Amino acid sequence: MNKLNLDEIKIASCRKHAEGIAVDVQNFINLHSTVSVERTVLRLLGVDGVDDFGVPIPNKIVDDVFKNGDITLGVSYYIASALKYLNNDLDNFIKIYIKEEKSICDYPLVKKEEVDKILRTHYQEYLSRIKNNKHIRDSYLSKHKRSITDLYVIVATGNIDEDVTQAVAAAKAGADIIAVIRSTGQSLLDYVPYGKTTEGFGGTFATQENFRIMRLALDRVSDEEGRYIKLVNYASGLCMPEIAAMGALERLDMLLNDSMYGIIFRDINMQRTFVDQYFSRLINAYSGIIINTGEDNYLTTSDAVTEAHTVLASQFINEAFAKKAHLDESLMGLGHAFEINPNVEDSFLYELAQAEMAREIFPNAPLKYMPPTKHINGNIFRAYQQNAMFNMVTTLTNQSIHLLGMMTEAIHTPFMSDRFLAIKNAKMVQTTMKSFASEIEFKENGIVQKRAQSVLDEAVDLLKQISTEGMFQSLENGVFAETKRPINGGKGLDGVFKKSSNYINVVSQRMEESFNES
Amino acid sequence: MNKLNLDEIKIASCRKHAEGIAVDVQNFINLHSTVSVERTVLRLLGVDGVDDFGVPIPNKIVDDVFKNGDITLGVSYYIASALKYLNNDLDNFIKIYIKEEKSICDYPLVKKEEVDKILRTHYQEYLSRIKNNKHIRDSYLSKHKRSITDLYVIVATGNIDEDVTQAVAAAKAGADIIAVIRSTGQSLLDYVPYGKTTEGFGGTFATQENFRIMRLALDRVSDEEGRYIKLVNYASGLCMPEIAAMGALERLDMLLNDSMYGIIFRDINMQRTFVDQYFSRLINAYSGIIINTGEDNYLTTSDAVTEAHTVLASQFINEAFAKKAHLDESLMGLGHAFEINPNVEDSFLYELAQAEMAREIFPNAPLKYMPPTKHINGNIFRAYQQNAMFNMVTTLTNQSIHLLGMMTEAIHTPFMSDRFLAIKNAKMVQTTMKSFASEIEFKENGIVQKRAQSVLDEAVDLLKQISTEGMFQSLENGVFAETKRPINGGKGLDGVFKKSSNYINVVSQRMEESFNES
Amino acid sequence: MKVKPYGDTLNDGKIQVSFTLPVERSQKGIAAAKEIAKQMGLLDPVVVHAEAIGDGFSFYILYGSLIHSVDYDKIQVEEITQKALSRKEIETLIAKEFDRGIVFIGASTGTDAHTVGIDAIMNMKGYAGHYGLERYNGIEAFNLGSQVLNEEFVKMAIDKKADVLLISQTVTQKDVHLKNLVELVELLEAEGLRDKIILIAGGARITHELAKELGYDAGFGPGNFAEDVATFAINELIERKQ
Amino acid sequence: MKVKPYGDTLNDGKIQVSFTLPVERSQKGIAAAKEIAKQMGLLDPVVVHAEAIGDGFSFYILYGSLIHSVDYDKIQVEEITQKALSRKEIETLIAKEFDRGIVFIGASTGTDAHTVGIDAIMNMKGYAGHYGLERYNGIEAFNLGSQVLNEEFVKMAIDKKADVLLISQTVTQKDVHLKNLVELVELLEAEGLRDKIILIAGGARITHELAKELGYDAGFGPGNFAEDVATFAINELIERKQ
Ligand code: B12
Ligand code: B12
Ligand SMILES: Cc1ncc(COP(=O)(O)O)c(C=O)c1O
Ligand SMILES: Cc1ncc(COP(=O)(O)O)c(C=O)c1O
Repeated sequence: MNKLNLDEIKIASCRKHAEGIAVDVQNFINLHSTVSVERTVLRLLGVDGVDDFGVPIPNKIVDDVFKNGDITLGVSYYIASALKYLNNDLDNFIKIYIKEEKSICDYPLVKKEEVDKILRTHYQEYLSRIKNNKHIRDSYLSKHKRSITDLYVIVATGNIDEDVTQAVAAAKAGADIIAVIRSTGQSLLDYVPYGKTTEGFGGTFATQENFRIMRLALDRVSDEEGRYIKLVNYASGLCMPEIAAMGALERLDMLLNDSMYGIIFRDINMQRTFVDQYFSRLINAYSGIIINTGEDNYLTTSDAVTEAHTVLASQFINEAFAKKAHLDESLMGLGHAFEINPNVEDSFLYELAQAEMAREIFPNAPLKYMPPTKHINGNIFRAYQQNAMFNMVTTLTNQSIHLLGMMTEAIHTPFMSDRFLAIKNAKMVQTTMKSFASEIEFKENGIVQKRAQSVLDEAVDLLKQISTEGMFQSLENGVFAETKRPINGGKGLDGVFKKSSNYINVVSQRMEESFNES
Repeated sequence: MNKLNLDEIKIASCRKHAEGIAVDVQNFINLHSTVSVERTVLRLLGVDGVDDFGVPIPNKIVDDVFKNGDITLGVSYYIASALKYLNNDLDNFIKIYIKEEKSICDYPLVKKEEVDKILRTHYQEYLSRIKNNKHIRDSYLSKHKRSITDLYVIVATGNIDEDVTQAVAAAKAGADIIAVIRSTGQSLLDYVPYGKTTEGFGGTFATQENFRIMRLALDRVSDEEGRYIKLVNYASGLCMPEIAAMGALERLDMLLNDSMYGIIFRDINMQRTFVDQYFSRLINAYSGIIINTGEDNYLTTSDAVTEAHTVLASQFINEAFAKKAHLDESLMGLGHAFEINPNVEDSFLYELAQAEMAREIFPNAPLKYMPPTKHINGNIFRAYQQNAMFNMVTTLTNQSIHLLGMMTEAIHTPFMSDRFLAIKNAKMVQTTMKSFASEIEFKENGIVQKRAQSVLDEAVDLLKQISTEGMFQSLENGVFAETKRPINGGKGLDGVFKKSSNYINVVSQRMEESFNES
Repeated sequence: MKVKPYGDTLNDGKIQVSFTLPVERSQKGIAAAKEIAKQMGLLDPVVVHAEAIGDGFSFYILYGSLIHSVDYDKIQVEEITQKALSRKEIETLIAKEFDRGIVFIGASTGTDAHTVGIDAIMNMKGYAGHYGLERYNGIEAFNLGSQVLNEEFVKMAIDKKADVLLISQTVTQKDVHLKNLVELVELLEAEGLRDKIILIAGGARITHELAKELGYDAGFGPGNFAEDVATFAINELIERKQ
Repeated sequence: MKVKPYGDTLNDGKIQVSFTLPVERSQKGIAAAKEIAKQMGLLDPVVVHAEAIGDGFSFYILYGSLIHSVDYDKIQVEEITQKALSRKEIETLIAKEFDRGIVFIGASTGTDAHTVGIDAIMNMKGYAGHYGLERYNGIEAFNLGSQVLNEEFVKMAIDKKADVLLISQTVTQKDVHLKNLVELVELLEAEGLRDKIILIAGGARITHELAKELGYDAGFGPGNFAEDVATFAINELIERKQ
């Protein structure tokens, strides 16, 4: 695939700069942990449930250690200590912990060497459940025919039962991927709500039980339709690794998982979310969950013509981050978007150039391509056309994860009929233009080729600049989405801590090992 | 322009066969005239108006000659005779003719040599009015910037005043061409209604006064918008040449003008309409009016994949007919259409191939490209998308007369908003894909090239077959639109007659002369 | 069961509306659009799009929650409930019940020039994979084509001793089809023929309900093919025999 | 003047409607859709499209003639009628009327993370060719960004001695914006601040009418820019001085 005549040397140079940037951040990450990382460890040991005030036990324990113990050792120490004392009976420990007012720090602390030994059976149970999920997914995928492009739609009623109704209808109409949008504001919560929920705003709370309910419904449709319907949720936010763990346990297939999104669009502290991201991506890598990155969002605040290179630069960085977390290319759902103002002459050619460029630069990544949103207005007919043009670009450039545009994008979260019509729109393009991609060539040095080349040129420069200034400083300067975020600002910084030299995270340790084995 | 690698020899062979077919039919035409031709002569001499029963005077006179005189001489004889007797006072003649019950055949018949002399001042007045219209149009066109593709919309309220409202709004929204659809059934009337009308079904009666009213309104918008807004009406039918004459007098810019449409879709007798067509096209040629042919309609009854070649074959035949009537290539608005079922895989590529093929084979003709109609259903969103895809093909292949598809095609004649949205749809494609045509090349021997080549191959065969069997026989066999029409069936045959050796038609004579002069 | 429009939650009543108003696009126009929506029974209508589409005309798109609902259990439909037989079954039935061919005459009448619909029902090759009546053993099918005047049509019906008349009407602008369909019934009654034949209308905007209202025995819209019509007609003929 | 929707003829009342019903696609569903349309005041509604869109759900598109009309002359709009001044004019006005800088504080409040709207109004570079308030001489503009809790916002207002508060709300699902906007008014009243400041809301679904209802001084929707807001606010401040 080389329709654009892109310069391989420049692409390599982008990768080199991105790797430098990622190494730098990874050095920071390696020295730190967060409350969310620790809660995730607990979850993967089997700690779950809420106390009488609705506080999740993982939060209760980590806060407890934060206050009464030495969190820099990692929560593994403390839970191991408690379990040792209680004959390794986790259920009993939790029961006691909820009832009695006793701190987890009150149990005699075990030695470092003991921690993993005590916890092994616990995390192994959960990690094998995750591996088992991976096998189930793989067997589904190998059983059923797969398409180059998966159609992705969102459900967002706020009520998991209604979401199921919506999702099932969408799957039957032809959707391949269902994403359950979270309630607005959830990503700022420093805990994950518990249990089934039916009240959310512009989305449904991401809870493990909701994941389970939806997965069950989708498995049923998958069997009926003879297609594996993938399930997506959102990890980015203050609970990134916890949601990754829950997703792994409930066989989600994709997770929106991007620190940069959290930093820029949710004002989450960058130190916090970089550390969280590393662990969450490690879990995703372990579980075979595709991550979706959010560079597409940059173009909702920045101009899609002049700032297209920021998307590409960010994709390179996200690729480098992902590699550090052992994510295989096949799990890197790098994001980009169709967001140029349709009043711009030849904008379709620019979109085509940019999409083809992403496809050629990341040939093995399941690219996530986002529909027009910013330049959609209340004219639903116009929006339907814009979405058709977007669908065409996907068909012309073989995008992998194709997020369907809704004609009511500027109005409300999708109605069932909006989604149905969106699927039909994409299907019509896929049918009528089936072989279009292989039928056409772009003129040598034409508008399409030049556009892609110039975006690549600008990306090289930007990556070079970021690698010089460092990632933290660059975010402070607002290189992405024209949004500046201070290194010590935003939400969640108080949940970050420097690891002691004795720090243990039994789960990440085991996962890292497993990657080194294979 | 050679994106399709079409075989020039095959194209030439099509032209040769078509010329043979046209010569054959022209031989028949030359020997015949019709009541409508004769009425047209009267109109271009200045005979107009209706009697007290609403019968148009041209009809009254020609019927009179049919009954009481020798129509095979041509009506020119009779009107000349009457005028000579009445000192060349046409108004007076008409006044008398309406009042008194005297036949035009009662005036002493003049000699053949006298006819043209007597009538010259009369037809010269009207022919110079036509020439003047041509100049006005030319000066409008040279004054204002012109686009490669003209956007064409229809108005069809049945009421000329409402039509004006609709047309003005459409022009202001960006339409370049306004067609006033006729009331259903008008083409079967063997007379042209008279005066302003406000009651039609699915269209507005084509009358000279209605033409004038609309032309006036559009001239006003043309001035305001700095674009010449072209006006279209429909000639095909039993009054083909009369409407051509009226169109010429009221400065219409295009006329739907195709015998084959009348034969197949209106069941008009083929002898009648071939003769009528020749004279009407002569008038169009003289007036600089672009004809629109109707082969696009074939695909509403026939399959657009298997019968695409019938459209191409018919275009060649219509081109040959047009040449016989002295129409310049720049006035040949040959028709074709985007009518493939969108369920057909790669149908967009076929459409593209066919449209590009027409463009390359008739490089100087202002091709009329018709939107999807047959496979539009009541889903207005789906229709809006189909129209967007159609608009793309035009933008990719530089069609000239681009008839906009309506999202309510399967429902009603267009509302004002339907038309507005259709124009916006086309404009968005034109803007966003401005240079797309010149940016892409088709793969050598790919689906697009092969499709065009195979349609051309089939057209060669079909034309050869028609030239062997003859046009009349072929129509009896149903070669077009899968519709069979007997040579002596259909409407209007009783209005056809063999010309006497003394036959005179002063107008066609003068027009033929003028073409030979230039 | 009360039924309401559905957006994404049961009984949310969500609907979409669009229309043009003969006023300039303005705050006042938007308010008028909202006011109209309220009269339609929309709670909290939102004008999501307002655009000038010509001097003195503006186009509006609205969403809102409808207060109305229908009692679904009480909905009655004039519907042809017989399941269509297959061509073979119909042919067998005719052979069993009649010792003659059944005569169907069809046309697109009045000034209507649309033949694709009637052809779909009658012509040999049929439509969308359903063969037309011409291919049925035991049926004599005469397709007169389009623009057939009612008078001509009735004459043919008499000449051919038709059992079943099939009338296709596509153009509905200004209700021309109603006038034309009713006129045919009157002509047939005048000729004393109405009770002797089965009278069936069809077309894109024809429903069984409408056809019954106009005095026809049945009406068939899109999605119906030769089997449907033949099943109805043959069963009706058998019933009338008795 | 009575005003009715317009298709292609004055007062034809033509409108388009679409909705989903929680029933299977069937003749009964179509009849129910028609029945609902009749309740909305549609004369002769026609279901032009009916499609199954999920088990137990079907989608309908209808056209029909609305019987309702509005008296256009009687329509009242809560509208900001002042014509917006230019940036220069506003700056001159401030210089003339005040001997201090006017303090604007803006944010997208609650859990709302949409900043493009408030940025459009406030940021230096502005939007669609209209510079934002930060660029205005005589105006001190503080843009707090998004997800600002009402409590924080009020605190900032006090700290900075704000003259004008600008609140952007984009997410309107389940009416979260209403709750959030009203809460702010209550907080300001509790602090005794409400009368001391000019309170302005904005966003894609905010109208002046709605904002007034909620206790705001003004509301601005799409198509409004810094000039519009500044003109209103400065004039209001001048008025209140008197
Ligand atoms: C093809 C077509 C034409 C062709 C017709 C060719 C031909 N030989 O038939 C041509 C190009 C000639 C044409 C011309 C015109 N057309 Co036309 N045409 C169409 C089109 C695109 C498709 C119709 C069609 O073939 N459908 C496919 C068939 C299979 O469907 P169907 O007819 O519904 O038939 C099915 C059922 O209804 C049923 N059925 C039908 N008849 C019968 C009869 C019986 C007895 C039974 C049992 C069943 C049955 O069975 C069929 C199979 O399921 C429609 C738009 C659209 N997409 O619907 C416009 C449309 C029907 N045309 C329209 C108009 C206005 C015209 C013109 C009058 C325009 C003009 N003024 O010039 C002209 C003149 C025609 C006239 N006087 O009748 C309008 C009608 C508007 C209205 N509601 O009144 C439409 C809707 C387009 C529009 N939006 O303006 N047209
Ligand atoms: C960009 C965008 C985003 C970006 C925001 C980035 C950012 N930093 O702002 C991102 C990707 C982060 C995002 C996220 C979400 N979004 Co969002 N988003 C949009 C989008 C595409 C465009 C909004 C926009 O920027 N418009 C352009 C600006 C200039 O317009 P404006 O805000 O109307 O502003 C103008 C006027 O209103 C006025 N104005 C605005 N504010 C103010 C204030 C004052 C004081 C004044 C005077 C004037 C004023 O002036 C401006 C200029 O004229 C819309 C869809 C659409 N096309 O409208 C969805 C949309 C707004 N988002 C939506 C949703 C649901 C979300 C999420 C909640 C989804 C989720 N659950 O994950 C998330 C979370 C956000 C949250 N909690 O708030 C929904 C809202 C539905 C509803 N009606 O409630 C929409 C409509 C999409 C949809 N159909 O689902 N989104
Ligand atoms: C990478 C990424 N993560 C998460 C989200 C959603 O986050 P929230 O739930 O905070 O709206 C998005 C939204 O588009 C995203 O792109
Ligand atoms: C060539 C041609 N002439 C005439 C017409 C319209 O004819 P009528 O007025 O008979 O519907 C058409 C319709 O599409 C056409 O294609």
